[in-house]
Amino acid sequence: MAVITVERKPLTFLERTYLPQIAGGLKTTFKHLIAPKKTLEYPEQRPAIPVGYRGVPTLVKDPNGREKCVSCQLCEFVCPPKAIRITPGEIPADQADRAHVEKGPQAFDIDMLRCIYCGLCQEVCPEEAIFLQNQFSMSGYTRAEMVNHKDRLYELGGTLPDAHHKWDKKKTAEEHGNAH
Amino acid sequence: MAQFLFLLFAIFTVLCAVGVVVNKNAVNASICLILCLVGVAGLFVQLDAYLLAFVLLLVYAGAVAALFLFIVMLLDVQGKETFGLRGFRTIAGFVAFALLLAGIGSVALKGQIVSSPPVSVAAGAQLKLYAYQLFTTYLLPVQIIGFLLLISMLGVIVLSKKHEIAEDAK
Amino acid sequence: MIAPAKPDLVTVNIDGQEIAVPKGTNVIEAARLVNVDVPHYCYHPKLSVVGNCRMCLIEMGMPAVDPATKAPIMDPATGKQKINWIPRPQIGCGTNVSPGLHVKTISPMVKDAREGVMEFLLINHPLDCPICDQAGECKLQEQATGYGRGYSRFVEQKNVKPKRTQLGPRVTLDDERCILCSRCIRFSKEIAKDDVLGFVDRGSYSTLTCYPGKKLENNYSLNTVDICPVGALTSTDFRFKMRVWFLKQTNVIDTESSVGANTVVWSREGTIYRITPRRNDEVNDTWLADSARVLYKAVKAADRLAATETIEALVARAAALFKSTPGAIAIVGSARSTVEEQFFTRHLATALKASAHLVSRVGQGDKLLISADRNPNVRGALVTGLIKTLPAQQLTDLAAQIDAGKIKAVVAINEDLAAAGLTAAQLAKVSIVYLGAHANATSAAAKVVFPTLTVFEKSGTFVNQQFRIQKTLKAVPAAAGATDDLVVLAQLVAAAGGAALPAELGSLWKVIAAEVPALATMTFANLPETGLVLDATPYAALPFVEGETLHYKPAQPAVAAATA
Amino acid sequence: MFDFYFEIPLVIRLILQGLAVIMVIFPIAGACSMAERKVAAWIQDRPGPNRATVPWVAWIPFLGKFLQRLGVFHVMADGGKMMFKEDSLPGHVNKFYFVLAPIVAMVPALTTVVAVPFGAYFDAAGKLIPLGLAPLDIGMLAVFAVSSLGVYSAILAGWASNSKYPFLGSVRASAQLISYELSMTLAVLPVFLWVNAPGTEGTMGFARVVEFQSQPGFLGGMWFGFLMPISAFIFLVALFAETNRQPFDTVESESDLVGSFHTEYGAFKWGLFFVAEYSHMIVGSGVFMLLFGGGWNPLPWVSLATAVDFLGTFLPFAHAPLFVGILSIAIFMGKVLAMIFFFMWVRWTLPRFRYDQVMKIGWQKLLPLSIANLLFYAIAIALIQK
Repeated sequence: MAVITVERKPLTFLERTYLPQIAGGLKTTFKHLIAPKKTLEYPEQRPAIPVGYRGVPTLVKDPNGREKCVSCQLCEFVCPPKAIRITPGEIPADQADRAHVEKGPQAFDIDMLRCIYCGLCQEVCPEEAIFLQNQFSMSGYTRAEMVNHKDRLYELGGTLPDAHHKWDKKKTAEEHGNAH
Repeated sequence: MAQFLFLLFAIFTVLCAVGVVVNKNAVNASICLILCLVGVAGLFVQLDAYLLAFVLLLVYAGAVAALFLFIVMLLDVQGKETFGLRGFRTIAGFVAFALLLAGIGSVALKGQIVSSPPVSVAAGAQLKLYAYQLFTTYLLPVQIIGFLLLISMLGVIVLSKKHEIAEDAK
Repeated sequence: MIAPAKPDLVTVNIDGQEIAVPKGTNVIEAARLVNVDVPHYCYHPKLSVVGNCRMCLIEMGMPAVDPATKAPIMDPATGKQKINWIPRPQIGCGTNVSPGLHVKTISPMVKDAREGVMEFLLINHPLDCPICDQAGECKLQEQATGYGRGYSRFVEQKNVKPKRTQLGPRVTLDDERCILCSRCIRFSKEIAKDDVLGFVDRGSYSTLTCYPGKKLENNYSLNTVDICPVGALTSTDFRFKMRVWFLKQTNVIDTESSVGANTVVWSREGTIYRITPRRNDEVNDTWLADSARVLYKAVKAADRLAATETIEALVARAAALFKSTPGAIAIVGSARSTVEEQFFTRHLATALKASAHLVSRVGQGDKLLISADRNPNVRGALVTGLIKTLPAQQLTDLAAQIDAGKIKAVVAINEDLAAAGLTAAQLAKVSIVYLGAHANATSAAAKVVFPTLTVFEKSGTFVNQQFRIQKTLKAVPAAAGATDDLVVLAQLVAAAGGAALPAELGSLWKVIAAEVPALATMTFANLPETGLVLDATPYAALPFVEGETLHYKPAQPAVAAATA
Repeated sequence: MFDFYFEIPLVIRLILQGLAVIMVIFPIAGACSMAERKVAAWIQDRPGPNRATVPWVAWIPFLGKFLQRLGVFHVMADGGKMMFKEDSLPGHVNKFYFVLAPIVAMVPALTTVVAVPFGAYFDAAGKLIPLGLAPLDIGMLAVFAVSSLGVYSAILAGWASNSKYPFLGSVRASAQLISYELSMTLAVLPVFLWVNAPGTEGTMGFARVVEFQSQPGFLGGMWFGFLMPISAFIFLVALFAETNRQPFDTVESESDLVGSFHTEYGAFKWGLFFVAEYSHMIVGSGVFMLLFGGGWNPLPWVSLATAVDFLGTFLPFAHAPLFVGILSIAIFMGKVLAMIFFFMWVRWTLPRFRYDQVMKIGWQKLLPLSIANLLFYAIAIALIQK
């Protein structure tokens, strides 16, 4: 590669005194001094959360109020800072309303002191059970408070009004399908 | 009141001066020197010699002593156990002290200090007078001192640059 | 370079690579030798071949010869002998090599065949990988990724089958996931000799089930879970406990009996979740008894001992005890300890001038992977010189000496003296120093108790019934309050006035190699994965109790039968 | 009316006067810290600190909210914090000098005020009497002399902290202060040459300089800032350097020196450094305004006397000494505060000079310029006054 030497333009005397530049700078800053403020005053004013915002990770329920998570632990696996900790558990067969799901989280903890809001858990979730939602402000007085347990995660997450119910389909198939 | 202030500053100055001599820590000694200068300035103020007082502060306390302190701190000079009666330095010290005593004594015995005439010149006039004298009556000494300072400055420059020149010569 | 074909070797060409393999090898195994993967489900190297999954389809052909003259027909284009390719794909598992056989595992036809098979297999598969325990080690997942077409054309409703059938006390069946490979059926029939499984119904309704009135409850039932290529058969114990990709695998030796089966311990963050067999064709093939898979529960057992004092304080108390009873100390070592611990025990016995006793355990052998000798390391004690003769089942000698007042103190290492025949009165008469992981009558009666480790928390070696020395590695960190047996023993030896012994295995093995002639050339690090067979001839005269097991035949008629 | 005041013994009167000045300087220094944050915020398009409030004041309908938005109560909050937070003393420092340094910073900063007059009134004879603690005829020298002692605080703090960054910072600080003192001194000399015309009574006091700028006539009413722009400019630049203000705050230089000589300081001791810096700014601004900005004269060519006469046309009490005194102080303080705003404005406009640039500007640019300036005015004054 050819090296092109660019000659630096010599400074004029005025430029070397810095004075015109300083005056220009002072003018600019003075304009800002009297310009309207651009700050969002946070607790009173809230920012508009854009679509696709990655806030606090939460667990969602399906429209029937059932937990969607089947504790496959893929989020736990993929989580870069290892913030997620799941204790899987078996769902007894007598819980008919759980359709065909045999497995669900006994405990589901997300350590918000570790979470980096990367959204990989949401990306990887095969059941669409974990979502990073609009909540962006997490605070607590103790370390323990900063760990979101399952109840809190569902409380934060709410219900996802989706129409895709994989396990219901399986149940329908079992009841009306081609079982012989 | 004036008596009290004089005593205050005089004792302060003497104590600080003693501190300069006896302090083994060079930093403490430098600080004592500065305080001593401040005390002397205070004494000058009491004599209505404001100009002297502030010139003393400006030149010695503000600049010269600052450099002293600075160098002492930079070199991190540790107080060494050299405080003792031995060697040529001690003799020189005693001789100097004796000369000083003799000087003070000769002046004091004449009784000039006791009857110093009250300063009656207006302060403003004094400043201008002082400047006027410097540039008329004492012009030669001022010029000579200025010349000496110039030479010493050049000497410092030459001395500190010598090494570099020698290297360039190679 | 091809080695000159020996009489029992045949040369085959797999994807252009020539290799000489023993006669009778099938194409899958031959391909494995040249690092060519032939996907398969139903084929298992240790089971009979049925060829029902059709996944291992390959293209094969033989060099063309003129039928009349038997002269090779040359291909003018390449100048080589022409190959007559069979126009339809063949199964690799059911095809044994023959001289000059040519195999193509990468060809459009093979690719199409594999994609077709995968699509069929997935038609009724529930795809519930998120809740399936096999996920992560599932052949269906792997091969669907590797050889599947990536999408399904099946739009109809899938079959629905029972999802939690209990086949036996330890095995749960999810019928939907079953791909009908029949490995489990063949295992039960051929290896476990407990023919309880079979298919019922036909076509897409085929279902794996037990014969009426029977259960899959033999001691090898969990091997069906291991060999199940999909998530159909799951271990009830491990079911839904942890995803396999979180688990760390550590090579360990089964201490259940003198067979010394090789195992893999799967743990996460200091908790063991399951134990599976590790293939060692000289010891246990790919099998493991169910009873060996629950041994890990001892690690987190409620009766684990934990120290309330520092190890130094305990050693000081033991040393004081040794000093107060000079010449009247007995040592009860253990045939369940590792070779290294037995070596230390020998040193302790020498230092204390004490006699060393061992306790024998004998049970019923099942001629497979459980031998009659339930101690994993009797031969280790022989090799290290801790004992000269085989141990007795009861400590009658020791009991007599205690009654006679000759023995004032007993060091019991990993052995419950009460279980070995000492009465409570006898235990009360002596001062006991106990080393062990769990609480028992001896630890309760002991003056000094050193909580030590289970086999899963330490590394070491065991010598099995074939005089095969095998190493076991530390799977999980030591439990709180427990100290490595070697550390405790080394300090006790030092306290008793013996030689300073290193508790770290690398340096310890230098000492062992110097002192034990049979192990002179060995180091711990260089011990092969499959173990190393030691010279058994010095001990040929000893009446070992074992009967026959999978890969072991006793030299003399089994004594076990008599004792049992 | 105020005769009783002059009956109080002189010493007590002086102490009262001194306290009064300190009572003004301290809150202004505190308010300056707040103003700094507010000006910074406004220049950066932010509202700035506006949260702290006092319950009862907040209930005042309009004013309470306004004061809160202005951040007035943050001054108190900051001050309270400064007073009450733990005043830690690092273990490795030279404790005596470490504690001494902030005091040494405060003393010269407050002492210089003595020589600075801040207002004036007319006595019965119509003679202008300056308001100040000590009407020294060498006021300028006194300010220079005492403020030059301020360098010791930096030296001592840096050395006593026994840590690398503070020490480097103190080295820089003292070199910078000593370097710019020269140009500063040379820059003000033309003013005094002009004032001390031959035949007049010689002085270096500020009152005389202001008086000179209050004379009728074109040159008399012209402030020295217009008459000697180069001097004013050099003095201003040197003032920025002497007070360690941006763009010359290489001393503080948090990006490379963490916080320089006050890195190891916190709480009240650090607060003293802070107040000292603002006191320097206030005194420096005052001196600048006295020398080049007409002192307490409201406008160029409009002297205080003219203004008072004008006000007298509709305010009966305009000639009362008390009113004139307050008016002059207000005018002077207004100018000083405007200067301080300028300091802040520059701070948020200009980036910091590199240290070598600071030295280069000081020795190679400013010093020759000030010498040339001095020569030019000496010759010019000699020619004019001939």
